[in-house]
Amino acid sequence: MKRVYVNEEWCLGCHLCEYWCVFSASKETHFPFAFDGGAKPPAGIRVEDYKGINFAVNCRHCEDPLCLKGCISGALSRDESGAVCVDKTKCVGCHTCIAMCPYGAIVSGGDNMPIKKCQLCASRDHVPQCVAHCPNNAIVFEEE
Amino acid sequence: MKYVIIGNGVASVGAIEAIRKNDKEGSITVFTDETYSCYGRPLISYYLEGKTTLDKMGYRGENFYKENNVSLMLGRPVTKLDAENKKVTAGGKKYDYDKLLVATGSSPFVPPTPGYEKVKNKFTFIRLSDALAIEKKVTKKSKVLIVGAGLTGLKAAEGLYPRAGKITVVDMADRVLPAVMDAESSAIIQKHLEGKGIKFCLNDSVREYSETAATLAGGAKIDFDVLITSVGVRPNVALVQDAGGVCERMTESGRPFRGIVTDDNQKTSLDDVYAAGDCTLSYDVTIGNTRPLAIQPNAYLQGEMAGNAMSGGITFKRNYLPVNAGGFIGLHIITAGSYVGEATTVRTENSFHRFFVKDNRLMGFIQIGEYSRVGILTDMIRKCTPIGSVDFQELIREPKLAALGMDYVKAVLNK
Amino acid sequence: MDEIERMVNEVDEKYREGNVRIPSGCAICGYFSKKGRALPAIDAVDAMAYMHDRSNGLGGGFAGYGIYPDFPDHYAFHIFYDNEHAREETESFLKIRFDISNMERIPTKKVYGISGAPLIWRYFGRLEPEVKAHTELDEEEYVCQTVIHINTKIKGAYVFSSGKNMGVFKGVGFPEDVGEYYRLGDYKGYCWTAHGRYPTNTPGWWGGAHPFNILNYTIVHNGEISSYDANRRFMEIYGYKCTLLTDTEVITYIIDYLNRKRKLKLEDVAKVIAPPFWSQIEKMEEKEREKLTTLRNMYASLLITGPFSIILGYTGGMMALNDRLKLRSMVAAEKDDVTYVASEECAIRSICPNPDRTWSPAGGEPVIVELEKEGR
Amino acid sequence: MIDYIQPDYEVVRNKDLCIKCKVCVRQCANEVHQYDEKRDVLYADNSKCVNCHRCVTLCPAKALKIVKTDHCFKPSANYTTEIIKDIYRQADTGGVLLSSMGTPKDYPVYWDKMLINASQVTNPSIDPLREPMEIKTFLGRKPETVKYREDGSIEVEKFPNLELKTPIMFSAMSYGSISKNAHLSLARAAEQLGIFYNTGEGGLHEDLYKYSLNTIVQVASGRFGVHEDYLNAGQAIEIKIGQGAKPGIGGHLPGKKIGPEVSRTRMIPMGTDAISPAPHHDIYSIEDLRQLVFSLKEATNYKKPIIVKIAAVHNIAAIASGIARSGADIIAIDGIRGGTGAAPSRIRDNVGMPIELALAAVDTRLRDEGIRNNVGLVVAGSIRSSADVVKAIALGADAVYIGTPALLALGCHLCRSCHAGKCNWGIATQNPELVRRLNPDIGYKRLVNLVNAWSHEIMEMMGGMGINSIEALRGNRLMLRGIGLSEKELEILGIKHAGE
Repeated sequence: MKRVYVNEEWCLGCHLCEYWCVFSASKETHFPFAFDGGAKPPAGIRVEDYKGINFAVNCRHCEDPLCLKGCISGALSRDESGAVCVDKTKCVGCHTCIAMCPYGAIVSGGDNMPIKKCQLCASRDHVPQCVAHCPNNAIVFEEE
Repeated sequence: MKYVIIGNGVASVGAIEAIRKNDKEGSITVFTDETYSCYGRPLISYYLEGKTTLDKMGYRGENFYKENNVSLMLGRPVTKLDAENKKVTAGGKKYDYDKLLVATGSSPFVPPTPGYEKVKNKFTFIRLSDALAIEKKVTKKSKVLIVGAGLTGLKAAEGLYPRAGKITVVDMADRVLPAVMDAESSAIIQKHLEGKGIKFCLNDSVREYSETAATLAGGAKIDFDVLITSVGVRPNVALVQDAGGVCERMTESGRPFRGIVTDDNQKTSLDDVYAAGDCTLSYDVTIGNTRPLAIQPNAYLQGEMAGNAMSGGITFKRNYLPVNAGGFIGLHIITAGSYVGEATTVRTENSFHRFFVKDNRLMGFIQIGEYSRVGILTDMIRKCTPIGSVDFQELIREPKLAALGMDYVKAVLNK
Repeated sequence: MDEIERMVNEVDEKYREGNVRIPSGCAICGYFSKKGRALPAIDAVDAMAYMHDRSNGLGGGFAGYGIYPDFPDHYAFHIFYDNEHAREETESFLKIRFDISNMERIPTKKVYGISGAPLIWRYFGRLEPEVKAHTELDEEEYVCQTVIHINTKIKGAYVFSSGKNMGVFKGVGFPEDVGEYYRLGDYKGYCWTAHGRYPTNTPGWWGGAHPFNILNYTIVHNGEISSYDANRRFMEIYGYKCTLLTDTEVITYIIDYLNRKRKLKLEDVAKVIAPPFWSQIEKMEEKEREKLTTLRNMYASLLITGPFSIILGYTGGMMALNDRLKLRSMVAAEKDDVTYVASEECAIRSICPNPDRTWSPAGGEPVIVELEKEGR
Repeated sequence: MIDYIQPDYEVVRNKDLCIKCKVCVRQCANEVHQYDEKRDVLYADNSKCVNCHRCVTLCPAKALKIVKTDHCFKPSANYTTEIIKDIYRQADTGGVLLSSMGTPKDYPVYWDKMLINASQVTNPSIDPLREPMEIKTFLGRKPETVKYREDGSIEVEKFPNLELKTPIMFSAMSYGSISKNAHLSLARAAEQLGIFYNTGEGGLHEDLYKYSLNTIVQVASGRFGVHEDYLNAGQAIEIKIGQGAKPGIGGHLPGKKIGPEVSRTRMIPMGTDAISPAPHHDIYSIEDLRQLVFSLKEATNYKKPIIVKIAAVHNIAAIASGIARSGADIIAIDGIRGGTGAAPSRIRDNVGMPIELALAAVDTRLRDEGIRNNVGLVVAGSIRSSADVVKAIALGADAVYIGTPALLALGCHLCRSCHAGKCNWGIATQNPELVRRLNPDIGYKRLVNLVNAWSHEIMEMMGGMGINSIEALRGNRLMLRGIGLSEKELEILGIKHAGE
């Protein structure tokens, strides 16, 4: 399976991945529309900034996905490509997955809202948008 | 190979998914007294609340049983287990098995109280059938009495909040969520719920019921239209117990059994009989011993482990721990582990975070309100990560992988 | 000279070889007896007639080897003169530098289709021993310098053949007419090469017709080389003056430079002019690879690209070579001791109906034939 | 003090598009973009903008553009805005004006005044997709004569040559003037392409020794980083006499760019200015050059070709002739439009001559003197495209050096502010935070792409001319025709006018 990997050496902390993630998940066709009001909605990827080191973290689509196994509603499942995806119509926002994910890769979608996570942009594009728009190859999408 | 699974909860699904990874051929038969295919039990409060619907509640897709070639015997409870001859009896018929999984779950405990039998609209709150029955009886004018301020009781309160007129919660304990909160955090939840109009009678219990009222030990009288009892559950161990399987007895709490005893791979003391989920005990890494951990993530993981063990897949010792997450009318909590050792609290305007450290390990935490990436902390508890090896101050400020050290980050994120 | 004729001549002059770069497309043929038998020149004329359509009447010519058995050790100078004045000037220059044993007009006959012929003379000469003793140049270089001097310094004179026991016969017209004009039926030699020309941009000048000659080398060439200026500018480093601006001229100089001056074997000359591709060289066994790499590198600017087929005549041998992509047709054949090469197989079969074998030489693979025994 | 200088550029932010992601704030090392948290407003300080396009390029919403200001002085063709501003600047500081990269002045670009030939009918063009098309190039002195051994093999005098898979090399750019990641990108690209990059006068970082097979090491007047291992680390040694952008003067790398790694590599103390003298103080004449050439040959066992790089100046042909006789194997000539990491503006913009004229003059002179084959000829100084390469080779060059196009491939936007050391693209900077912006994994691929693309185009053009081997193009001036050139220019270039 192709996965998203991180080269922290090259991460610039520009946070563009987060914005492209939001845009990708929004299914909007015009970039700014995904950010109505200017506030950044939660993204499926997050750039860590710690003592001058930056890197992006998103779902590892683990072999042993504790989020999926802990999900109370069955909203999390693997798609054909192996990506762990959320069915937003089934998710009740209980946050058990957030409690279970060892990487902190799942974020709250807000009260009563489905959670957000990386879905490898399965429905939009072949290459995840965070990878496609990383200016410095700090995130790559490669076979294991 | 004939696999038989008793019970239709998520442990059962975990087992089916694991078995089918290893064995595409063997027959799988699932017996259940319920008439629905698997759903997440905690969803029933969300159902009442209107956050989900019956058609969305299926734990797996419509064709799950068909795709996995499983015979699902709905409404067919198993009444007897003959471990010696490897047979189970259901609906008067006997069925052979080669490997059996007992995933019978637990049943609500209703304390014997005078007058309870007189109550017309009385319910427990554990199954979808409970929710569907309650739904019919509750209207905007209903007064609802909930006995039990634990997770189930409060989730019931949340579920009914938009539907009912008045909700009162009674509990013997002096605080809400006594099993998953400490006193200070309990108070935050209680205050929040009281702010929403829910009434609490704590440190008290029902002395006697009439048809539409309860008289409390403290003397108060509470009128209700609908009574929900949710003081706790008892593991369903009878089948295994009767067949001679070892179950752990618990004397001091009054419960006859804490659960079916299994090894790390969920095997019971009976040959070819496995058990998983609420009817069993789990190894709680934060106490270093087994105990009942009736939470859904564990049920799935144990079912999966059992399924692997039954079908020759990979098995290993999992570290389990209590993890609870959920909202109470807009206020979310996530808790994990045990609340032992030194507590550190970080409060902000919108959050209350408390961490428990003992023996250079994070043992547990309580997070209320806003939080992020707490799974990183759960993982530390699960893995017994030494506090000294991480930037703990940063972690409790805001969980991040970098605070666990770049070696770890590279190991998990780099190719 | 009336005004119109003067203007026409001016135009002629403007587009004459040397004033304008002239690439050419043509017909060529050649044949060679390894036993040194005297082959009739008329076969070449006939063969060229078969490829009539490859020429356009603006130039044709022939070169024969072993044709002057009476003067085997004399340089045979064939010279065009525009007028008697040029002849007088040239002859007085020649006489100072050579001991002229014989001089005559080259016999010609009137032929329909051939007009505007210059005065055509030939001289058989040897180096004055005195001169030989005094010059710093070796003999061949001395001859070359003489030719270059006449061609560049004496107006109206043009030496078009200057080897020993060989001669070039060329002019403006179809090659078969040129052959008839020069009465080639009267000549025999062990080797003949011929050329019919299809230039696109010149009125034609007798001196510009082919074969091109320097000393004993003659070249007939069909093609238009795209490396021309790279080759020319390299040759000019070594003192060659490419006055005609033709491909044939520069190819002749390259061969003269590599074979005569640098003493490269002809097969190696072929590998410089039309080397194998690097990709082929890389696959060769080490010795060969090193050799070809060295040659390609050191004589890089002598690589000729663009389409060409050439026949080189030299004393005692003949070499035919195609460009390395074989962008021009060239067929070879053998019958007994005679090797034939021509642009088209029909030309060969017109004079040798049943060859022992015919083949199409690969690009860059020279066909070299030489006299079997002493006879050079 | 009054600041007389008004901003050259204005940042235009389209508020309808801006999503306030602040990537512009985070990415501008010049601190042009600012965010006011209280007002939730993004704003720009135009005076700091160098028009490097980092913000514009990274803005995900495409909400930014940089425009030339229309604020103006009273128009004058004589006292232009640039002249006036330069005078203000010098009146402010009393200093020499510095600039970077190639001159922006409007000197004739002869490449654009020469047209390339193609085959039609009389000979065929060659399709590089179907036929081999050879662009492999050897650089160095060629032997003239061959001796045959008994076994038919040949014996020639051996001279060290550089072998290039395509006649393009990366110009000298020192570690110090550009970042380590830029150097790494160049080195890796050279390796992949089978060509060479050039260390410039900055020594060779230890991490780059592994690219030795594709390295040319430079020895310049400051002798920075020169030691025995260094000399032997490359495949050729280049003696830098001059640079097209600043003929006649040395170099100056400010102390703030001399961090620990640059210091170690250059073998100079940290934080001190690295000043290369104007001349080599051991070369005051052509005989001295010969001594240095042979010293270096001696130091490297006569295994490496020696390149002598000079700036194109008025007497270039005679100078090149002298160098060709000095024992040098390759002459590199850099024209006035060549780039630099820092040069006095007046020098950059006024000294030297266009490379096309220098090349034509040198090639002609070396041929006239019969010594063209004694040296390889490499030209530099604004080779901007494959067409320029083809024209340079047709004029007589063996190969070209490219500097600016290589930097452009790496992300350079020609803001010409290298000397400030705050290159937002991670190229002309030593600030680790900025250097990190140039990931060599990306950089080298872009360079490889660029050179491969040019090579393809070179082959296409060669095929069009009916040439399938680069050596047949070299010096093939008949393949060029001038357009709009004077008789004199045509004469120097040695080409005819179009239509002739």
